[in-house]
Amino acid sequence: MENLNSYLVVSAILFAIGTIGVLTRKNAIVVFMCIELMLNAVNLTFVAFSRHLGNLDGQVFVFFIMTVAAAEAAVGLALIIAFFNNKESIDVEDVNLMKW
Amino acid sequence: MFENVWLIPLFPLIGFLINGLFGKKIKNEAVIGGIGTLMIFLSFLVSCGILMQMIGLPPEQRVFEKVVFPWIQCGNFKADMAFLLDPLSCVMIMVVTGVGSLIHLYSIGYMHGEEGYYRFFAYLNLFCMSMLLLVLGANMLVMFIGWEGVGLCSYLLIGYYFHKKSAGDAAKKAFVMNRVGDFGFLIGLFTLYWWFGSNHNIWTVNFTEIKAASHLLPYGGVVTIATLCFFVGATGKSAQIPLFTWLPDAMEGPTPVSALIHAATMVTAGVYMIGRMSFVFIKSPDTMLVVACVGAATAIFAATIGTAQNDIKRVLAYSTVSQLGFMFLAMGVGAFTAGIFHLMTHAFFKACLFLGSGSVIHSMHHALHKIHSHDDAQDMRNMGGLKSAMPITFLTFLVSTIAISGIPGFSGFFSKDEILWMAFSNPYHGNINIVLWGIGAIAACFTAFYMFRLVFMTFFGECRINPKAKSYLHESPLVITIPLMVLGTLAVVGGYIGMPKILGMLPNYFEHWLEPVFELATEYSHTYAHQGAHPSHAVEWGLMGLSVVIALVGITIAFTMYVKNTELPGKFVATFPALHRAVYNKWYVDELYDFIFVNPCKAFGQFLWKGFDVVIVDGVVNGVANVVMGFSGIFRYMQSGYIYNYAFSMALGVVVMLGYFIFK
Amino acid sequence: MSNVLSLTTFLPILGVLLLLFIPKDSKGVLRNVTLAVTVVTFLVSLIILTGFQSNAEFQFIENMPWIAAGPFVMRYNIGIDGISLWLVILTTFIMPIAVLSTFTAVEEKVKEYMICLLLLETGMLGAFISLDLFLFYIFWEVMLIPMYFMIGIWGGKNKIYAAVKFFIYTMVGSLLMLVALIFLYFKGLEAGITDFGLLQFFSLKLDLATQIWLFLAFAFAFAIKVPMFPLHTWLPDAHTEAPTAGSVILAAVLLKMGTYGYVRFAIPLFPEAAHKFAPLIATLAVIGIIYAALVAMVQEDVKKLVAYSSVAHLGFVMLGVFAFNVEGITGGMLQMINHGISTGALFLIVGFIYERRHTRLITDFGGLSKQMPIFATIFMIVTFSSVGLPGTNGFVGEFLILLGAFEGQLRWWTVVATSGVILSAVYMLWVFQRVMFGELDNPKNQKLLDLNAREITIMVPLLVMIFFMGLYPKPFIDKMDPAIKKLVAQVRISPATAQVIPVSTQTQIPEGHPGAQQMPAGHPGGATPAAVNQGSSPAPQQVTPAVNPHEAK
Amino acid sequence: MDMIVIPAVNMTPILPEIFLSVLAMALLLINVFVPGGQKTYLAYISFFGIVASAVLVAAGWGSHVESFSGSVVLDNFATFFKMIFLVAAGLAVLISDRYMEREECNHGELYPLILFTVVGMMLMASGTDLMTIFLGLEVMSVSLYVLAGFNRANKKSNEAGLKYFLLGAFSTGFLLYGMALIYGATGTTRLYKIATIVGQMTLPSANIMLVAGMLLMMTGFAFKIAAAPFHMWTPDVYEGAPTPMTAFMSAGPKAAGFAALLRIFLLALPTLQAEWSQVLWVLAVLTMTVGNITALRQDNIKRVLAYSSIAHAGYALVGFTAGNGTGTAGILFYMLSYAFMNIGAFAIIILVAKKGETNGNVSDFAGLGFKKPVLAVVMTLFLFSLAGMPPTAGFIGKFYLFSGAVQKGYIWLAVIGVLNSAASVYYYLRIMVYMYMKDATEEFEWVQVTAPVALALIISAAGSLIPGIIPSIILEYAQMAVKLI
Repeated sequence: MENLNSYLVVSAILFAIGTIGVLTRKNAIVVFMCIELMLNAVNLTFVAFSRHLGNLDGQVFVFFIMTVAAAEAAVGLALIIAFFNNKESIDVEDVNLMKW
Repeated sequence: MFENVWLIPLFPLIGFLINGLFGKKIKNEAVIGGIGTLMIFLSFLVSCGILMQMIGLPPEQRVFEKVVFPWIQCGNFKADMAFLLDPLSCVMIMVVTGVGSLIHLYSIGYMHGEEGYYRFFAYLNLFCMSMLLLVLGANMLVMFIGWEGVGLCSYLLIGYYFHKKSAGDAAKKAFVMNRVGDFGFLIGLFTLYWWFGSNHNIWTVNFTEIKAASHLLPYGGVVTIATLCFFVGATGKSAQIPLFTWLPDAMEGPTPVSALIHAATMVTAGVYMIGRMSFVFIKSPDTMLVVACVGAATAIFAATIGTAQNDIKRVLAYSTVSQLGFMFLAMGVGAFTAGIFHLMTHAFFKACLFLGSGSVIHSMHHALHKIHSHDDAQDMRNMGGLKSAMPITFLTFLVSTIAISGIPGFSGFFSKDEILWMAFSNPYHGNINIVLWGIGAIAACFTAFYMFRLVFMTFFGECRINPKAKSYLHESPLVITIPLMVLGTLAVVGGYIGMPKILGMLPNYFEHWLEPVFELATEYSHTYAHQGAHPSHAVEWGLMGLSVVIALVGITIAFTMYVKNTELPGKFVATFPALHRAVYNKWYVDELYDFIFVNPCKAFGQFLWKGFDVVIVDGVVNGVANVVMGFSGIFRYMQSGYIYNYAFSMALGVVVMLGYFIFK
Repeated sequence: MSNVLSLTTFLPILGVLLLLFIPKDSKGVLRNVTLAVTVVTFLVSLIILTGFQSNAEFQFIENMPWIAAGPFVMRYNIGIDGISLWLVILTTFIMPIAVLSTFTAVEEKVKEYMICLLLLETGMLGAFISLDLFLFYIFWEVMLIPMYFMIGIWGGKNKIYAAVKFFIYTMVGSLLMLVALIFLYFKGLEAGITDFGLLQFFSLKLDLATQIWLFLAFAFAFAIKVPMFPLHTWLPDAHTEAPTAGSVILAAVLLKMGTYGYVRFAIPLFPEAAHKFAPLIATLAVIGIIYAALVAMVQEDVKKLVAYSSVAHLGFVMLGVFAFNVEGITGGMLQMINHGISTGALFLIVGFIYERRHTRLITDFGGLSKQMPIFATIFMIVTFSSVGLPGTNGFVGEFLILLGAFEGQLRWWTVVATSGVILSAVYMLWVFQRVMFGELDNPKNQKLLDLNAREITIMVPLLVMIFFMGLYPKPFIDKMDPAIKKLVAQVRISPATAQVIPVSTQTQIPEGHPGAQQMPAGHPGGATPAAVNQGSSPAPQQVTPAVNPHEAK
Repeated sequence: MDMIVIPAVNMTPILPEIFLSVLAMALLLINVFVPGGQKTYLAYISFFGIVASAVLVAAGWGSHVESFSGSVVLDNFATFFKMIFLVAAGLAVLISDRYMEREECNHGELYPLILFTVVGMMLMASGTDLMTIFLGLEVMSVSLYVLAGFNRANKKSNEAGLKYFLLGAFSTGFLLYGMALIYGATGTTRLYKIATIVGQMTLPSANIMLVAGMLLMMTGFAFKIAAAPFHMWTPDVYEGAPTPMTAFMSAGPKAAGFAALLRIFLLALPTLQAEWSQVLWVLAVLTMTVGNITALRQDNIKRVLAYSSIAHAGYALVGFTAGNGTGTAGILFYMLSYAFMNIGAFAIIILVAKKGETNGNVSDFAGLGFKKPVLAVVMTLFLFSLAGMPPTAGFIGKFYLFSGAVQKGYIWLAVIGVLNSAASVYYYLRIMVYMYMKDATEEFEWVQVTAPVALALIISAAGSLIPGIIPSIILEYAQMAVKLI
């Protein structure tokens, strides 16, 4: 597959966008979405490699990642809700009780 | 009898232990004093026995070494607790135990009623033991025990009236100055030991062994260093320039102490030590010259100070310093016998003088106490005309004064004249001889002057004491006057055993007696002694006459100033105020030492502590801790609590890691 | 009695177990039990003393497997020779005294205090008897813990600072030593050494560069413990704040760990490096002597003064040890014991007056002699022992140190160090004068009681030792002599390095040599020209114990 | 055409995992029927479950069984780590009950969650495929997110959960990206195969994809073990999480992270050791230094121990940097001892703290030493063990870690390590200073030691002390465990 590099570059860009999103966004949900974006970038990488290498391990891996991401999403959203209950906010700037 | 030499120091030790441990419980002064005196007297008896036995032996067999027990033995080094008996130590033990016994006896009366009576006798016994160790020691280490031991006792006894600050200061000063000397002694010892060991594989500090090996020593060089170091030790102990200032202060101690320690025995240890090691000292002409010069300088220097002091004991103290200078002068010009001889005669007359002054003070104190006067019992300006009140004291005092002044027929004349003659005629120091002699002669003049000044001010003239007290003045009890009389007698006759040959009346027993000891030194000296013209008998007679004249001049001046024309001193002071002030204040030597050594030392110590130890040394330690703590603060506040900051740190970490490997 | 050494070491631990069952309010029982335990330990240690043969071998050896995992083999390997023997005895001897001194001084938390004391004893003894480097390190570190608590819990005003400083300062050094230890082990492993046993490492040949690094690490750790200038600042703090028994033990035993470490480990393990650093260490030792003396002189707190005097005394020990000859090291060893006794005694003395007056400022005292004559006598004896008066223990050690250093390569150092003898007299006598002499003008001092029977009992053994060691040090020297001779032989440097080493000292050969050269040729001193021709001072001679004229006779 | 063939799967390697999973699910069900206030029974059940599972794990010692076509293995290495996790979990369960009662959040789900975490960790230790390791990691992490935020009503706990979750997921992204790159570079996710393929490469260090994958994976695990600069979450999460969970988190997941790291790097990427040890060197130094130095100025005792936990990760990294038998055995030993001493210390913190996580400052320990001497002595033991003073397990562990570095020639690393140790002593001593050298400001009446906590303390104390005196009892096993990698 000649254009593996294109896939890799795209996924790398996606990953970077996700990372930068985590660093810059203030809304916890958006931050979480950015993380999802990173995971999806990884998925894309896996799939591209899998296709390129012609073995299925990568794709299997992707399934696991998606499952895990779903589980994480469940737990994560629950935590965010709990936080919202306490603070009436999901701004990560308000997550600052513990420092120093 | 020789085998029992260990008894000599043992008896005083027993006395010390009994009085020291149980004295407080005994309480009875007679018992305490009795034990103390008895013990040293027993030593005296043993010493006499030894002397008798030694006299009976031919001169070459008069050496005996007794090893009591092995003391330090380590590697190459070996020092036994061993005693050496030879004519020299024999003289010394006789002097120490003899004069010591008398002074103990005297103390029974003098110290009557003092608080800590037992303490005094314990210390006194301890001192005798140390002094005997010093003179009997067969090696430098045993000698050093005694050497420091007497320093300790001196400390204890000077500080006897410890509640007086001046006494404490004086005690400390004495010990520390002695320690300076000890420093020299030790370095000298090390040098000698090291030199013999490393060059000839003779690792020894034993006097006999060193003597046997002394032919290996070079002339000058390392010997000069070693002997100069030893001499530093001697200056400390024997109160020579530059370490003499402690001795006058040491008069804070009770008078018997001054008599025993600071006149008769301890302070002569330096002289004895040089005598003991004559065969080493003689190998260094330079050291000999230094010894002679220091001796002469001290003699004149102390004598000048002695002329202006008003405290009776201080005059005697400076006189002691001056006389010790004479002894060192003798040693320095190779007249070892003369030096030791003067040591002995000096012990007699100076002990007598001190005890006499003690008798006076005792009486004065008693009298002043009766009238509740706070006048100083030791100030000669408060005395005068005591000769009628205290005839025995006066007589013995006068005899001793004559002896010290060098009037023919008395012991001091023989010894001092011998020293001056040897200073003049010795074959070592070339042209300096005449200077040495001159200084000695002038010092002798001063001696005669200040001693008679003392006598005149104390015993002659009108009584300046508070009239009310006058009636209380009386002669001291027998226990005090007996020692005075014995010592007074010795001060007269003691000289006859060492009468100069030229007088021809008696053979010079003393010189013969010590000949085996100093034989070797004389032999060595031939190597470099110049064979200059031997001064004729006529010169010797002439000088002898001159020194008598000089003494008489001194006495006459004193008589003029303090008996005939008592305004003269005042006029003199008025004419030369600066000079008098300088002399009266001991040429400001104490102040000089304070300025040069003591104060800078304290200031430096303060600086090292507060400025260096706390600020720099510990500052670095705490500084490291503070820096770490500072970083802790920085790191701590990097922990902002915000998720994006944490994520940023992670991302940064990743980027740096990747970047490092990609762009490596 | 093959395991008497273990018995001695771990008896205090048994004592701790015993104490655990005693209720903490019965202070008297606690004290007496502890005293009994330490006394029994001392008695047991006497079995060691009497059974000890005067030879150079290690004795009472117990060697059992302990840890063997990975590359490491550690064994429970203990034993003593003449060098450690006396330190063991010193420890067991000091402990009952220290315990006795706490009877009235410590009223709070008695149980814990006693436990600390006993743990400390085990730690100290263990360090002295360990022949396994790892085991030694364990004990070395373990000692810190009870001492830390003693200073920190029962200390004075600034106790926490002092305790933490003491702990961390020591820890820094010893951890670096740990790294060196590990490194050494791997070096040994390459050379076929099978475990941490110290004796095997003596035969290990290391190149100079390695030796230097390892020596530095060891020396640093030990120098902190000694403590040598400029690593000493923890000591005055620790001493000042520690309770009396703590100070006594700290001074008497703990500091000896440092010097013992040099003698047992740093020097024989890395002889060439030790020779190379001898001038530096001697310089620091001498600076320590003078510096500490000057600083001690101006102290206002008696205890701090004694602490600084410790620095000076241990400077002497270091000087002697680094003379590398029998006299110097024997002197150093004796001085360790002496310092233990006399400085221990000084701290007890300070403790006595502190207990009475709750101050240690010199200016608060004066004239106590009048009120407390027995105390004054004892204080004076101890003072003079500390000053090194001949006839007391202090002299023998100090003298041999100076003698050894002088005949070794450290001649000029010795000259400077000897002046420390003067300074020690200055500061000790000055403080004695200010405390004991003068008018008894402070009303609070006028009601002071003299020492009671217990306090006298505490001091008597120390006084006996002061004089015994001063007048008859032979038994001490005889027992340690073979071991020291062996040590000296161990650190003897090979000729190749011998020529390198004295270079630094060559310029400082004193005037002795010109003197030797002036010597008339005819004198039977054949050895001299040879020594001179070597151009390196008589260095080769004094590392050769074979030449002993007294034995030859 | 193609029948789906169900491979014959050997279940023995994951028997303890299965057992614990079943037990956890059963507990979830049981929980429904246990009335509030009596959840203690769940604790007992799970504790005995953990013990039983430990027996199962122990029974596997010495065997070497691969299963699931080589994606899971049962070997001594895995067994050793599983024991560490079980110890951590067992102790955590023992100390949880009382705490949760006090904080009024003794929900029954706690215990199943702990068990699930253990299952995840066990998978990480025994996984030999990137996939299994990832799965294990996620099972562990997801459970831990919940555990960290378990005390819903407590704001701090809430925040801790959220923080841990967001950052954890973020790090998972890196981890996965790394795994993807490794997969891309080698074409497989099986560790053995990766090793073979990388071993056949002519110059693996020049393969940027491989190296980048390695580094990104390292990042992911570094987060779990709290290595700087991926450590920032640690103090906050440790502070906020319920204390027993902090204790558990500091011991279990950290060990699991090391298990996975060791497995991957030593098994799959030994040829790249020159590269990863460089990185680890830096990470070790940073981690030790940042952890120790920051801890010096903390007042909250949980934060002190959190930073100390970072520092300890650094020490373990020293052993990892060496990567030799001594160092890795040291890591194993250390992780086990660390579980004992750290959870022990947290147990005491739980006892001293009051409701609502108050009384959690270092100064609140003032006077403990003489009011509750036994507790204080035990705490002292833990602290000395953490500080690495002999004769405690902490010392032996550090000794082996640093020895590994020295053996490998990383002298300076060892030196930096010991200097850090020395600095660390300060904050451990500080706690002791308060316990013994300051007078109590309050009474310690509330400190009641219940039987489970006492048991936990006894186990922890024994575990911190005995291996310090006779280390062979554990070291031998650690040695055997690392031989198989």
